[in-house]
Amino acid sequence: MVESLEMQSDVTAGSRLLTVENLAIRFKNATANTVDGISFGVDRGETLCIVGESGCGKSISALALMGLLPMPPAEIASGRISFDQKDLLSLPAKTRADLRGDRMAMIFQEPMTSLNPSFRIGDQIAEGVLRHRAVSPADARRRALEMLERVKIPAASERLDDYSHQLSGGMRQRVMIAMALANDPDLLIADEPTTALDVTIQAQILDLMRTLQQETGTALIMITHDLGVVAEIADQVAVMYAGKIVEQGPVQAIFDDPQHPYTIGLMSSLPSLGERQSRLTTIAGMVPTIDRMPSGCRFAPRCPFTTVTCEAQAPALSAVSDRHLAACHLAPLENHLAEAL
Amino acid sequence: MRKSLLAALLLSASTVIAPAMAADLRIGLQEDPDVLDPDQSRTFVGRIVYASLCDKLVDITPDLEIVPQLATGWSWSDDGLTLTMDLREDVTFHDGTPFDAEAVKANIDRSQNLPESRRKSEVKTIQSVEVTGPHQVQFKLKGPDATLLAQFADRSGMMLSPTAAAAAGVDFGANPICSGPFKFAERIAQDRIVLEKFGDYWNADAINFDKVTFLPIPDTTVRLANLRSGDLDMLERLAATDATSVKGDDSLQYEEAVSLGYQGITVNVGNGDRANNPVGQDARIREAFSLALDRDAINQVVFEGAFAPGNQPFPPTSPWYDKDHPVPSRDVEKAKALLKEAGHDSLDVEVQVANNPVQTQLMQVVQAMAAEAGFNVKLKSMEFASLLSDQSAGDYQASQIGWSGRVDPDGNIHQFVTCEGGINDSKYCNPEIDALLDAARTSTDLEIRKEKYDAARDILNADMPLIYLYHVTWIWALSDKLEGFTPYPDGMIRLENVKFK
Amino acid sequence: MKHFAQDTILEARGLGRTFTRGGGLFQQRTFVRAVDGVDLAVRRGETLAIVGESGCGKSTLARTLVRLLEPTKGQVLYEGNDIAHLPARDMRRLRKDLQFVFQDPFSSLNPRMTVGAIVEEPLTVHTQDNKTTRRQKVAGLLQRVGLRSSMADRYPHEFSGGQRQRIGIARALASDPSVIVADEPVSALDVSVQAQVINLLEDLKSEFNLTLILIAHDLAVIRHMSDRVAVMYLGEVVEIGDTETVYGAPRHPYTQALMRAIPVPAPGMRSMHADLPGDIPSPLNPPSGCRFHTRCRQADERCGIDGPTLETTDGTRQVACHHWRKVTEDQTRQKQEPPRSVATAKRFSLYREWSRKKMSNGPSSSPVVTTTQRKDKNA
Amino acid sequence: MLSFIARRLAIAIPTIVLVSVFVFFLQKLLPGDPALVLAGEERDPETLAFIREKYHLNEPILTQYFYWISAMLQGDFGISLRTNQPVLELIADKLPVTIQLAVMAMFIAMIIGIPAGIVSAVRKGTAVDYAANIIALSGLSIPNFWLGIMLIMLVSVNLGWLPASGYESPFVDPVRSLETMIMPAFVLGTALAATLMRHTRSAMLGILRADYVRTARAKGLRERVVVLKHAFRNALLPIVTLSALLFGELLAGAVLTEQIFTIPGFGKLIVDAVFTRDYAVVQGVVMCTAVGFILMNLIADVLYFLLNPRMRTAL
Amino acid sequence: MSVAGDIPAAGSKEQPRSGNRAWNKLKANKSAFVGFLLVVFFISIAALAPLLPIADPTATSWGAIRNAPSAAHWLGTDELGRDILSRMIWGAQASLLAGVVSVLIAVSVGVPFGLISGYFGGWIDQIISRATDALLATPFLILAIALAAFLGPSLTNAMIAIGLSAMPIFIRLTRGEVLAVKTEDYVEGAHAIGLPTPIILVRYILPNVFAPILVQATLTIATAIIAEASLSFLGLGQQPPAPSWGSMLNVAKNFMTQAPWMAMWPGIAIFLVVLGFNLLGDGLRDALDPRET
Repeated sequence: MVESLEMQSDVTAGSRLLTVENLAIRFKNATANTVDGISFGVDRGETLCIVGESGCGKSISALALMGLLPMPPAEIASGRISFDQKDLLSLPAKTRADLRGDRMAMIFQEPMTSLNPSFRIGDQIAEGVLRHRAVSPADARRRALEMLERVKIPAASERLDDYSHQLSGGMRQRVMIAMALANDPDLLIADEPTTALDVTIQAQILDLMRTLQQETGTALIMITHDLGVVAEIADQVAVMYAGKIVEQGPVQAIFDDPQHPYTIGLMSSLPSLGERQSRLTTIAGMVPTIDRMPSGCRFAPRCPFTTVTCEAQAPALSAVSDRHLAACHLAPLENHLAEAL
Repeated sequence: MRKSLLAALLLSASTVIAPAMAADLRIGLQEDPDVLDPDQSRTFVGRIVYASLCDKLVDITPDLEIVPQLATGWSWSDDGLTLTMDLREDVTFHDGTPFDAEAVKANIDRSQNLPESRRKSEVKTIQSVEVTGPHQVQFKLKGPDATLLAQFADRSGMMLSPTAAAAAGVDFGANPICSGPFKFAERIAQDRIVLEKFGDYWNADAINFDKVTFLPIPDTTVRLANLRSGDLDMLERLAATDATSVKGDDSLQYEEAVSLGYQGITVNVGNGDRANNPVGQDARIREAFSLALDRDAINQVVFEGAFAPGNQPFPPTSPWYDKDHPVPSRDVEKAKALLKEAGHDSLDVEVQVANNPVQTQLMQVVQAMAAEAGFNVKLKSMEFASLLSDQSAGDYQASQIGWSGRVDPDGNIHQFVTCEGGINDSKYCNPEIDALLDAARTSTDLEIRKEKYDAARDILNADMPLIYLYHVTWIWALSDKLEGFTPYPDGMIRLENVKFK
Repeated sequence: MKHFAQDTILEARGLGRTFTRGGGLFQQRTFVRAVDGVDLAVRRGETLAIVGESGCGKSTLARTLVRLLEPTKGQVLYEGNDIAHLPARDMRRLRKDLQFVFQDPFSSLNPRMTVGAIVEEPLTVHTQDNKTTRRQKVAGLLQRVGLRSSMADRYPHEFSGGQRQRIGIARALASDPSVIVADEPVSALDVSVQAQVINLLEDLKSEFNLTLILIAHDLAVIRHMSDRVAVMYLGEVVEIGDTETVYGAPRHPYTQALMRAIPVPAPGMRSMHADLPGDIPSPLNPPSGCRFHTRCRQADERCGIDGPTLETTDGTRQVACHHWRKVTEDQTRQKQEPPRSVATAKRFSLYREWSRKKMSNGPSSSPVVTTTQRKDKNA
Repeated sequence: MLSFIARRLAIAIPTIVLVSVFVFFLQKLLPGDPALVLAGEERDPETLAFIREKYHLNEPILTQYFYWISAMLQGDFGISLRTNQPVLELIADKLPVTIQLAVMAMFIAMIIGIPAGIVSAVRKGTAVDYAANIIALSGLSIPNFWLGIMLIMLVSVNLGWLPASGYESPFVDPVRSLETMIMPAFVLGTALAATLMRHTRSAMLGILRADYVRTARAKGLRERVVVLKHAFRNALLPIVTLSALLFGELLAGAVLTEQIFTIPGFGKLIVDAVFTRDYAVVQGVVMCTAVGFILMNLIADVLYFLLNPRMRTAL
Repeated sequence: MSVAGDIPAAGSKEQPRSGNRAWNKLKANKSAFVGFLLVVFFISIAALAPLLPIADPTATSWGAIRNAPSAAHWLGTDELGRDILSRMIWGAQASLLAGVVSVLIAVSVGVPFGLISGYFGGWIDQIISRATDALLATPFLILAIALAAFLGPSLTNAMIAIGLSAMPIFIRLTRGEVLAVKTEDYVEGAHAIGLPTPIILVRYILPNVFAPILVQATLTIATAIIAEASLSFLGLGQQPPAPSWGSMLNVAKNFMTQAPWMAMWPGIAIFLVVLGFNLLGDGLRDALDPRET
């Protein structure tokens, strides 16, 4: 696996597809930004996983990338999103819609509800093709069939005229993937695509996504809360907490050398499949709500290592090593805390 | 001239349609008539339709004189037990059946013997009908009956085609066949009754319409609006409160006639236990109640002065009215005195009233006036159907009710106050009155009859089982296009000689 | 490996629950055998996990065990007495001993009752305590699950998911039960909160000498919490045994596939090829014979005709597969994260130490915690 | 499908039987002796007795019910006590009128209510939404009969644009028919439009939040297509079902409107019949409206069935 | 020891109770607040009618019949010279009473039936449901007219008639809500702790179906006020001389041309009070909806 990923990076290396700079999203009447100045980039063919617990702003960021964030009540408070050298936020809505489903596509968490129950799935796939390509309906339908076959739906030609409720959850997610990839997008955003699925089906879908990504060279942003999924599919990882990216870097670095106390806490909270621990280490407290957002480091109230500085000043995301960034005043911990102890 | 919007557009689009051809008359009625069978029907409004549909043996003049219609002449035997009638010879029914003496016999037989007949009481004095010639009949009576001719001027005198009646039986009303100026075309319940001109009518020259449509429109405002917009050519029973506005409208004509009927308060004086109360038992209290009312003011307040205040079963304009007992003017002091005399300073009275706006308005005025004399009137408003059954069962103290009126005075009084009177809900019983009224109905001498009625009035005015209040005035509003309409006190619409200008 | 007193506290014998669907307007009447002939013995004091994918009947089994659902066949023995056919009144009395914790912390608490009233209710029903005593007990229970007793006057919607789950646990504890059935108690929670609740459950279990029946789909959680595990597939138990044995060397092909599919939070640990093809068949129309045979690589003709029953293989482990002998154990390997670098390991231990320290010092807002003796299981 | 309808009908039968019981006993409880009303002003005792005999009015109520229901089962609805017309004939006369009124009202309601509901859902929280809601609530709050009276005053009496009352069959004189019906249809339609608007709005609001609408947007579809195709297609299901139910209510609900505009439909027939104690008509018409209502419920179910692929493909 | 990790950091700040929360949401909802004000306004004038310096609503004056609005009679006089303003104010009593009492009747009869039908199911549900269907299939106003005619025209009887006619709505609504609530985990939880059925019905089911019933009741008050007006309009409601808006309209329609104000005011008043209840009901629906925050 590692080999194949490297091979792929070679092919497309250095070609930046998407850059997000200092993106902040705020909801009407909120006292703090829900997403607070996040920056990251995705290269062509690369997989970025954004990981975090519910309410950390990862899904909202993804919707903002797609231009699907309902505005109002949400608004982009600041930042830049450039996609393929285009400044997305300054594009007129129509032009953004032209990109959507064509150059950038998205799939969602709930395969059960993400397909329109009133239309046949073939038509739903073909619709996106017709919207963006000058093809005949028959060609679009042919493309839909081809896509269903690519996502390995058995008896695809018969399934073309099915309604979504006739499919299982896994099959629906395959259809969603087919729909998203029908126009060969440069970027696919997947928002918790496997969370609602059973573990064996989850493995199938992840497998499929990876295979298709290798075939098409599509860049992938995967939103997830599941570190297992991250470990399996990511090239790059961004860990989000309370609207901020707290740590960011290549997957290996994040897992082997986590820097931010939140990342460490998250990993500690997971029951191990290895040796049985007597107790799980936890992260105390809970995620702050938007109206009680701490002014300094947003993780400070829950962090075991909080200092006065942490409460006063939000740490910037700074490099720990090449491409590995962490937003902690005390990173790396062992250096700072050795003295404190 | 108001025209409906779309119709106006249509008219302007097409060329002018010959206005002369529009000999269709549209009449707005206050209610939907009941069954269109003169032997079975019972509503006032039905009679308005019959006036154009069914000729009667005799008719009345606006002055209530009996005049020939299908009968050309008649004579009474000296004993008053035989009425010989000569019949018109040029009459056929709408179905072509000729009208003759046999037809009359058959009709009387039907009125007497059809189980569903509502006419039985009206013709019950007839012993038999003898056909004395092709166009002459003799009515043999069980006893003298002065009211008979007047009955023949109404539904009992309406002649139905005997063939049709025999064939249809009780369902005659679905397709009534008479001999009137118009024949039945169609009926859509609650919507319209359409009559068409009967070509072979004996008096066809006097008829100027090809078609008459009766449209029941209960709401007076809407009925008037339809007249104003030209959707109706005339309407009956204009609300008294609209009289001024119609009189002031140049495009409308106003016609009125004081009716034969009356409105009043029937007091339960002997109908079961509920009669056992001061009002039911003490005539002085009833008189006090009557004196507490200002009948003119009632007329002004409720009917804008359009109706006729009254204190007898006949309106003051009627020849039968007893001028010795004029409409009393209000005397609250005397009313109080009478009440005191009867042992009361104040008294509770429950009066039931039909729950329509006009009658309740009337009774609220009465309530306010009576209060000043010490009567604490409680109104019990109820649906007409319930009111009737309570009244008939004696489950009431006093009841506001009226009578549509009959041509013969007997019809307005006999059955209400004689001991065995069919509609004597008051259950007033006085042998003296019975004697007087029986005598009045058997004599054909008008003078004698008048004397008897006056004598009865003297007693009844003192006993006062019914407190008469006023007499409805029939009001018609007509388009100014019409001419030749004559108002009759019976409220009918006779279309002879009525025409568009 | 821990050994418990070997007496059985709760036992299912041939337990089955069939749902009748339709017969309504739109459907033909259909029968779903959500649980079909399950034999299961729960030992006193153990944690037994029931695992399986959605629709396998694990929740139905859990409910049927404590008769929240009426079984349609078979028996449930509690302390040797059949409770499946107990009169409703007697069953109500027995509920003191058999408690349930629900999955969804948002819907399992009556939104119109205060938290105090919710926790108090089992005391009202099952004890003779007076109001004051009950109030005191409620306060103690709330503190025990990590809430402040002053929170008793609040309503459930004022609490976070983790707190609600604590309230649900407090309610279950109130009547001093001997068995708690927890249906996916942590699956609706975020990872960090999930760990808190898992710890709480484990503490309480030892403190109150509970027997815990745990329904879950998260294999890592089960691995962490349970002593024995029963794997279900389409209404049937396919494998049951000590957790270590089942995880270490699963025998049933389905268990094996399940184990292989577990995502491991370490890059490159899971085999990237999903080896269990196809979908779970509809429980409306389960396959004949072995219900797993449509997806099983080992399946032969016999599997389609003849359903296997649970056989004891080694020790106490039971497997329902005709071919368990052929299925080699070494196909699966113990999943384990790779060892951490020294610096990283230090960071993790620092985190653990500092967390513990911070908590025992207590944040300013933390309640006065009753210090209860805790028996460390593995100590 | 057929078996579904059959099952649905099987449920309707006990309902109809119960309606018949309600209707019969309820109006038997009505005070007032119909014989008195029917006998005419004179109330001749012989006639009274005859009428009581003829219409079984003096027999035990259960016997009367038995007479009625057994005749009904043979298709004999009896005759109007008032006009002697067969009730079935009356119903046949009035039904088209009421249906025409209901259809027109429904049409008006739909062309106002549905677009307004869509717009206000799409523009949720804006002035447009606010205004549409207030107007809809006003439409619901205006007493029908008062609006009718006011319109007659304004449009017919003062402006003289439209006839104040009456009815003409569209097959005889379509223009006149439209003229007479447009006002009452409007009066009925306003309240319905409000109901439809509110339901459309809430259905659309729910659906616009649905994941598949987001999916449609993610495909880059134009907002118009997203709203009108993806969202509205799904909102149609509850809207059509509701419309069928509303239509069923309209059949019986036009009581006062028909009264005010003097439209010879079911509503007027039944109110007049109640007041004149025309038992056979009350029974016949209420049974008929109830069956109509139940039928529309059935149609609503069938439409739900036909429009919903989930149901359709379940067979 | 797992300590109260996830207690809100600022635990001192008390969160509002659910009742307060609903009230705050209601206040924040402008249109609902307008509705609330309208309802309060009409309720207070109805309640204060005896204290207000207005003419006797039944005092007739033959000299001032159907006078147009003037300084003496702000809203004009009616067909008996009575002051319309004071009749409007006293009439508010009848309308509001009719609305509220009839809904109370409908709720107190309908909700228990709905509870029983929904909770127990089976044949009892079948019977109640079929009877409800049958009542619903009978046109509301016809049912009300027939009942009112049966009981005899009076305000009380109109309220009973409207209440009974509106009852099936509440049976059906309650039944549906109970069916939904019945499957909630917390009801299963109530079984799990061994609560007896009556307690489950009263403490678990009823409070949780209360909100939609309250909303429906508020909206039904609006319907009932119109129904009372309709019955009075047909002469089956409030009896003379006591005023009610519907009976005022009943009379007024005869004087549409001569005295249009007689019909204007009661119509507007009905409209406003019904609008008030509708707005309030809508607002309550939003405020009590746990999903809308």
